[in-house]
Amino acid sequence: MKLFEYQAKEQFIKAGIPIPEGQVASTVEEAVQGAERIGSPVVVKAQLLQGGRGKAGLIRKANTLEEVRKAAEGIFQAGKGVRKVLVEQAVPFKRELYLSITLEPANAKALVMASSEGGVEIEQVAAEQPEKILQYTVDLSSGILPFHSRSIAYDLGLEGEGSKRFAAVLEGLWKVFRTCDAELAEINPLFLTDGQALIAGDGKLSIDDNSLFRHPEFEPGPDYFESPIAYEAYKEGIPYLQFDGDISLMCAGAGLTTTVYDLIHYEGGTVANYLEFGGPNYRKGLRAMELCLANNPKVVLIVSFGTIARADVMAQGIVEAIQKLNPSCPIVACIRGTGEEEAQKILKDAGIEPLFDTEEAVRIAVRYTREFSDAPATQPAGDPSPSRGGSL
Amino acid sequence: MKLFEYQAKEQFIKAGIPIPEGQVASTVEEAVQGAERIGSPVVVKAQLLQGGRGKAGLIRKANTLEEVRKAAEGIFQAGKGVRKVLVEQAVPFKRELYLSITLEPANAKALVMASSEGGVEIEQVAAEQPEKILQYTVDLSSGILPFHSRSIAYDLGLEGEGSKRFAAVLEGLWKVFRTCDAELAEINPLFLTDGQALIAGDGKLSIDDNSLFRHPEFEPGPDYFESPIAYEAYKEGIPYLQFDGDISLMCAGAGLTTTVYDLIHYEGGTVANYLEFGGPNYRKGLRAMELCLANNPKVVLIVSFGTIARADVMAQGIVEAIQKLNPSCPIVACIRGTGEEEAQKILKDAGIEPLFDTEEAVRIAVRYTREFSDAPATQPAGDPSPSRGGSL
Amino acid sequence: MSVFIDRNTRVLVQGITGSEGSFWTKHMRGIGTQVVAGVTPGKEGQEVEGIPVYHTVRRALREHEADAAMLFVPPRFTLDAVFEALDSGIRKIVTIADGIPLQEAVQIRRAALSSGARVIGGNTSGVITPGKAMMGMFPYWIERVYKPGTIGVMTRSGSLTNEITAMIVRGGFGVSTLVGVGGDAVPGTRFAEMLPDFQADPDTEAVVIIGELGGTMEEEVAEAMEGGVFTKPLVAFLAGRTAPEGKRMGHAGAIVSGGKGTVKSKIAALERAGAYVADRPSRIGELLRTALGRGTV
Amino acid sequence: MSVFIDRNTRVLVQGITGSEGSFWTKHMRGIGTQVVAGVTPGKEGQEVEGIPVYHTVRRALREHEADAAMLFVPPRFTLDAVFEALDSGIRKIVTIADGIPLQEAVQIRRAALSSGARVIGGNTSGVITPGKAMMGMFPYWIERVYKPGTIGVMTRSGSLTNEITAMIVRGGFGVSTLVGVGGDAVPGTRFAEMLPDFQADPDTEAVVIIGELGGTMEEEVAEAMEGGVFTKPLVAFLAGRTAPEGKRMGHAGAIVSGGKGTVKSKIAALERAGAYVADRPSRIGELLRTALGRGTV
Repeated sequence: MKLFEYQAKEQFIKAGIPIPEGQVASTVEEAVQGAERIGSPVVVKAQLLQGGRGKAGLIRKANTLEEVRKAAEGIFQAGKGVRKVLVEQAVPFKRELYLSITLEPANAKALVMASSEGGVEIEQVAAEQPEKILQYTVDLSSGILPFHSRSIAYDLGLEGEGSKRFAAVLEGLWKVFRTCDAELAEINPLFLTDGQALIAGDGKLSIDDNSLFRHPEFEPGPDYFESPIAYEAYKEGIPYLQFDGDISLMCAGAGLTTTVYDLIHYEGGTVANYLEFGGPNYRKGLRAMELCLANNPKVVLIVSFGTIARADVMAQGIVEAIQKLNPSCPIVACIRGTGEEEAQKILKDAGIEPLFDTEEAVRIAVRYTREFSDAPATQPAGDPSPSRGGSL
Repeated sequence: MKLFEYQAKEQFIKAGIPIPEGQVASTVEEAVQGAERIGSPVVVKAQLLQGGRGKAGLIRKANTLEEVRKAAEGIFQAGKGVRKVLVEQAVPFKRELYLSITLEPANAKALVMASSEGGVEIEQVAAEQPEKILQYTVDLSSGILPFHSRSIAYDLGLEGEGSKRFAAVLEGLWKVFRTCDAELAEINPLFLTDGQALIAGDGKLSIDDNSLFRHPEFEPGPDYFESPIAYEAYKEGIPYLQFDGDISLMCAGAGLTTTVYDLIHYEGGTVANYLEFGGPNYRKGLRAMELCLANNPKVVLIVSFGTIARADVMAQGIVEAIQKLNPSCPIVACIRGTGEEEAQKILKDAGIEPLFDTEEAVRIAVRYTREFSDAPATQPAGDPSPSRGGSL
Repeated sequence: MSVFIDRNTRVLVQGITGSEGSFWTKHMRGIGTQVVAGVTPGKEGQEVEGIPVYHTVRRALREHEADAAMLFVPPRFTLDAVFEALDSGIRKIVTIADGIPLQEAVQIRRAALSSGARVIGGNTSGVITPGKAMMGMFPYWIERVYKPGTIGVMTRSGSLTNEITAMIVRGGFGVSTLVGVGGDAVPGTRFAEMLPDFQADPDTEAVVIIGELGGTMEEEVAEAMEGGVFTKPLVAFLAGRTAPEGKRMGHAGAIVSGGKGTVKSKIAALERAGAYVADRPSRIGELLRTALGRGTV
Repeated sequence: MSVFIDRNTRVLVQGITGSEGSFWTKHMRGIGTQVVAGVTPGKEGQEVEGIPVYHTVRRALREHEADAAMLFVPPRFTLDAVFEALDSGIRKIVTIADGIPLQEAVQIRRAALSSGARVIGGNTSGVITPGKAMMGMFPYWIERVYKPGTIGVMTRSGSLTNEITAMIVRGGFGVSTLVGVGGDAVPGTRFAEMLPDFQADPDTEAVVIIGELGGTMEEEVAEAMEGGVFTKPLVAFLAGRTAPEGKRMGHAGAIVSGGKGTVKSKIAALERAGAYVADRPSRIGELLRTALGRGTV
C-alpha cells in the first residue's frame, strides 16, 4: 500500500529525518493559510499516489499568497482527483541527493541505494551512469552499521557535519523502513543545503500489504482506490483491479487471471475489471457478481481451476447470483478443479453451459462482446450457449 | 563484573520479571523495618558476590521481627564482609525451576538453559540427569522467538497461563541479558506458585567487563573487591588478583603470569598477588610497585617478555620505584622482549641483576622467600644477586 | 528418484490440527507420503488420521525421525514455525501460507540460505511427485491433471498450476515433480536454485516453468541455462504478455530492475538461452514434443 | 607454502594512521608483507610509509586488490570494522583489539561462520610466518625468538608467545606459522578450526599449542586428533595447572562446562589423543624432539 507524501513525511518526522516546514490542506483556503504561516516562497504539491506529479504540473512553486491560491486552485481543479495538497517551504538547496531502501529478494537482504545525482532524472542517471548509483545490501537483523553510513556519505561527497547528518537520515529511514514494514522507503530529492543540512524534499513510503494488520493507522480511505467499485471490493476483502474494457473477469488466482487477460487481448477483446474469486472469496459469488455487474460489462467471464476453492460452491454461488441479480449480459463459466463434476451439474441444471477449456471460454466471451454489443437485452444464440440472467 | 542479587533484581523489575517484595538493608534496623513493611515470613539474604550463601548460613528464614533481627545480626557479624542484606517476602512455591542465559563461544550464539529441577542442587541434577537440563541456542540478532519460549515451557510442564508467564520471563531475561551486555543472566530458583505465577527467587547477573564503558551505572564500590589493594588497583585501571602467599607478582600478561604462578608452586613457593604490569600499565612501574609492596611480600618477582610493553621502559620504572620506595624485600627482574638490551643496561646500572630465563627467575624468587623470611631487612647474598631497595 | 520429495521422505506437519492441516494430511497420506508426526501447540496427545500430535517440533522429533516439515500455519506465525523447524535440524520445509509479511519472508529466506536449508513457499500449493508423494495441496485424484510422467514443473502461480499440468497431460506427457516456488515477492527458494535438482533427476526429461511478470526469477533460469547448469529442454509459459505494468516501486523499483522484470525481457532472455516459450497454455504440449525431438505426434 | 599468510597475501590495514597502525605497518612491510592500502575514515589522501590511505574499505578496494584485512581499530569499533571488511568480500581478517565487548565478539564470529570468513582475534598479537610475512605485532627482529622453521604454533596467550617461541628456538627448531587465536572468551577462530591448515601445510612438521584453563578449545584439538583430522605430532603447553579456578559463571558455567575447562581435563584429553604435554616451557624442545622421533639431541 502506497502512502501519500504527507503520510510518509509524518513517519520521517517520528524517525528524526528533517523535512521542510509544511502544512496539509484540503481546501484552497487552508493552503493559503498554511503558506501565510510558513512564509513565502512555498511549493504546493498535489497529494497523489501516482508518480510524475512534477511533469504533470501538479507541483507548483508560489512566491506570493496570491500565487499559492492560484496554484492550489489549479491543482484541485486539474481533474486528477486531488483531495489534499501539501504546502511546503521552498528549500534553497545546493544539491539534490537520492536515497532509498527496498528489499533484495535474491540476496534476502535490504538494498540501500544512494546517489549524488538525485531529483526527477534519477532513472536516467541509473540507466546512463550506473556507477553513480551506490548500492549496499544490509542484513535485516544486523541493520545499518556505522560503516554503511560512512561509506555512502564519503561516496556522496559528504564529510564532517554533512556525513554525521547523513548517518542520522539513513538510520532514520532504516527505522521507518523496519517499523512501518515497508517495501519501499525513498527520499528523492534529499536536499543538501549550503549549510550542510539534509532535508527530505519528497517522501515515498510503500507498506507491505501482508503487514497491514500490524498498521491499522494506515487504513486506506476511498481516495486510495481507482474507482468506487474498487473501494467496495477492498471493504469486502476482495482483491480487485479496475480497467475500462468490456469483459468483467471473475477469476480465481492472479496467474490464471493474467493468462485470461492475455488471451482476451489476443482475441481482440478488452477487460472491464479483475475481481479475485479465488482464495477465501470463492464463497462470495453473489457479492462478487454484484461488483462485477456494477461495471456494466458486456459479458462476465468466470474462470477457475481450483484446489481449495471448490468448483461446486462457486457454481452454486453463481447460480444464486444470477437468480437474484438477473444480469442483462451473458455469463460465461469455466469452473474446474475440486468438485467439478458437481459444479457441472449445478450449472447445467440452471441452464448454464459449463465449459472446460480456458481458451475456448475466452473465445466465446470475446465473441459475445461483439455479438451482443448492440443488443444487450436479447437472448444470445449459438452453442455452447452461455446463460444470461434474462433467460432464467 | 558480577552484580549483587539486589542489583540483578533491579534489572529484572525493569524487564518485567516478577520478583518477591523486598527491601535492601545496610543495618539491622533497616532490615527489621523492611520486614515490618513486607510482612512475615521473610528471608534475610546476605548480599555477597560469592555463591553458596545458603550452605554458608547466610540466607536465613525469619517468621517474626525478632527472628529478622537475629538473622540480620548473625549475617552482618558472620565475618564475611557483608555490607547489605536483602529482606524478601518468603514465597510459598510449588516447584523451583532453573533458567539462565549465557554465551556459547563455539556456536557463537546465546545459550538458554532451563530445568524443572531448579534450586541449590542444580549442578548435581546436571551431572546425574543431564536430560533434565533443556538447552537452546539462540541467535543474538534474531533473539528469543515464540517457539523458544513455547518449547521450553512445555518441557518444563507449564501450560496455558504458566506458559504465557514463562514466555514473559524468558523475554524479560533476554532483554536483561542483551541490554546489560551480560555474560550470565541466571534465575535460580525460579519459583512456580500454586497459582501458576513465576517469581525470580534469586538473580545472578554478570556484566561483561569489556562492555562496562556502556554501563557507568554498575561502577563498582570497594565491597566488590577482595582487598583494599585490589580496589586501589582497580581505580588505577590495573588488573589485580589478591592471594595470600609470599611472592608478589608484577608480571605482564595473564598467560605468562599463570605460568609463573604454576612454576612458583612447583618450587614450593606461594603467591601474594598478581598485578598486571603489561598492556597499558608497563609505564606505571612506581604505582605498580607501591601496590605490590602493600602486600608486604617476601619478594617481588617481575617477569615479562613483551612486544609493545617495552622492556627498557619497564626497567626504568622499576629502578625509579626502588629508589623512591626503598623496599625492604628483594626484587627479582626477568624483563625481556622489545628493548631488552637497553633494559639490561638500566637494571645493571642500578645494581639489579637482569635475568633472562623465567624458570631461573622463579627458582631464585622462591629461594629468597626461604632465605630471607626471617631476616627481611638484611642484604641478600648469592649470585645472581637480586636487588633490594635497601641496597640502593 | 524424484526432486525434493519421494516415498522415503518423512514429513512432519506443523499446524496439523487445523482444518487445512488435517484435510491435506489425509490426502498427503492418500497419495503415499510418509507423514510421521504432527505439531500443534496445546494439542499433544491428540491424533489426526492416526498420526500423533505434539506440542512442539522438538517433542515430535524425540519420538520420530523426520527430514521435512510441511507447514499449515497462518502467515503471521510462519516465521516462528520455520525457525522452529530449522532449529530442530530440519532442512526441507514447505509453507503454503499466503500473506507472509514481506520482511519476514526475507528473514526466512536468509535463515534458509545461512543454514543450507530449502524453504519452499509461501503462497504456494507445495510440491508433488504424482503417484508417489506430496507436501502441499494438490487435487491429485483428478487424473487428467496429475498424471505421473517425465516433465518437471516449476511455478510461481498456484492458480495456473492445474491449468498447465492439465495441458502437459493433454500433450501426452506427465509430471515427474512439480515445485510451486510460490507467488510472493520473496519466495524461500527461487527457480534457478531448483534447476540442479531437476538436472540430476533421472526421472525428469524436460522442465516446464510457469512464470509471470515482475522479479527476475525467469532471467535467472536463462542464466543457469547459458551457464550450463541446466542442459535439459525447457519450456516456459509466462503470464502477463499484454498486462499493464504492475505497481511501480518508486524510482528504486525502476533502478533495480534496470529493464528486467517485464515479460518481454524474460521471453528474450529465455529464448536466447534456448528455451521454448509458449504464448498460451494449449501450446505447451506441442513445444514439449518439439523440445524433446518427438515432432508433433 | 605456509598457513594463513605468505608473501602473496595482499593486506589492507584498517586503522593505519593510528600510532599502533603506522608502527606495525612499517614492521609488517619490514618482514616482507605486501601491505597494499590503508583505511582511516577522514584521512583519505594521506600516506603511511608510502602506502595510500582511504576513507573506507570500499574506496580502497576500488583502487587495490586485497585479500586480507589487518585491524588496528579500538575494541568498541571492531565489530563495525570487521563487518566493513566482510561486506567488501574480504575473507581473512586479523584484529588485535583487546577488549571487544563479548556479545559483539559473538556477533563477529557468527558473521565469520555465516560468510565462510576467518577472523583471527581479538586480543591477539596476530599471525606470523617468520622470515616471510606477518599480520600483527611480533618482534620478529629478535632472532632467538622468531627463527623460521617447521613448527606450527597456536596460542591463546599473547604474553606467552615470545616465551614459548624462544623455547622452540632454544630446542633447535623454528616456527613455520604462528597463529595467535587470542585470549578472549569468544575468539573469532578456534584452535581446532586452524588444524586442517597446519595439517595441509608441507612446511609444518609438528604443532605446538599454548593453552590455558577455561573454555574447551584444547579439548576440541584432542577431538580433532582422535577424529584423524590432524595427524602430525602435537605438543601442548597449558598454563594454570596449579591456578585456583577462575571466576565461576553461576551455575550455568558449571553446567555447561560439565567438568571440561580445567587444565586437568585438557591434559587428560590431549594425552589420550596422543599429544605430548609439557609441564613447563623449558620442556617443549625436548618433547618436540621426542614427538618427531629425533630422540634427545
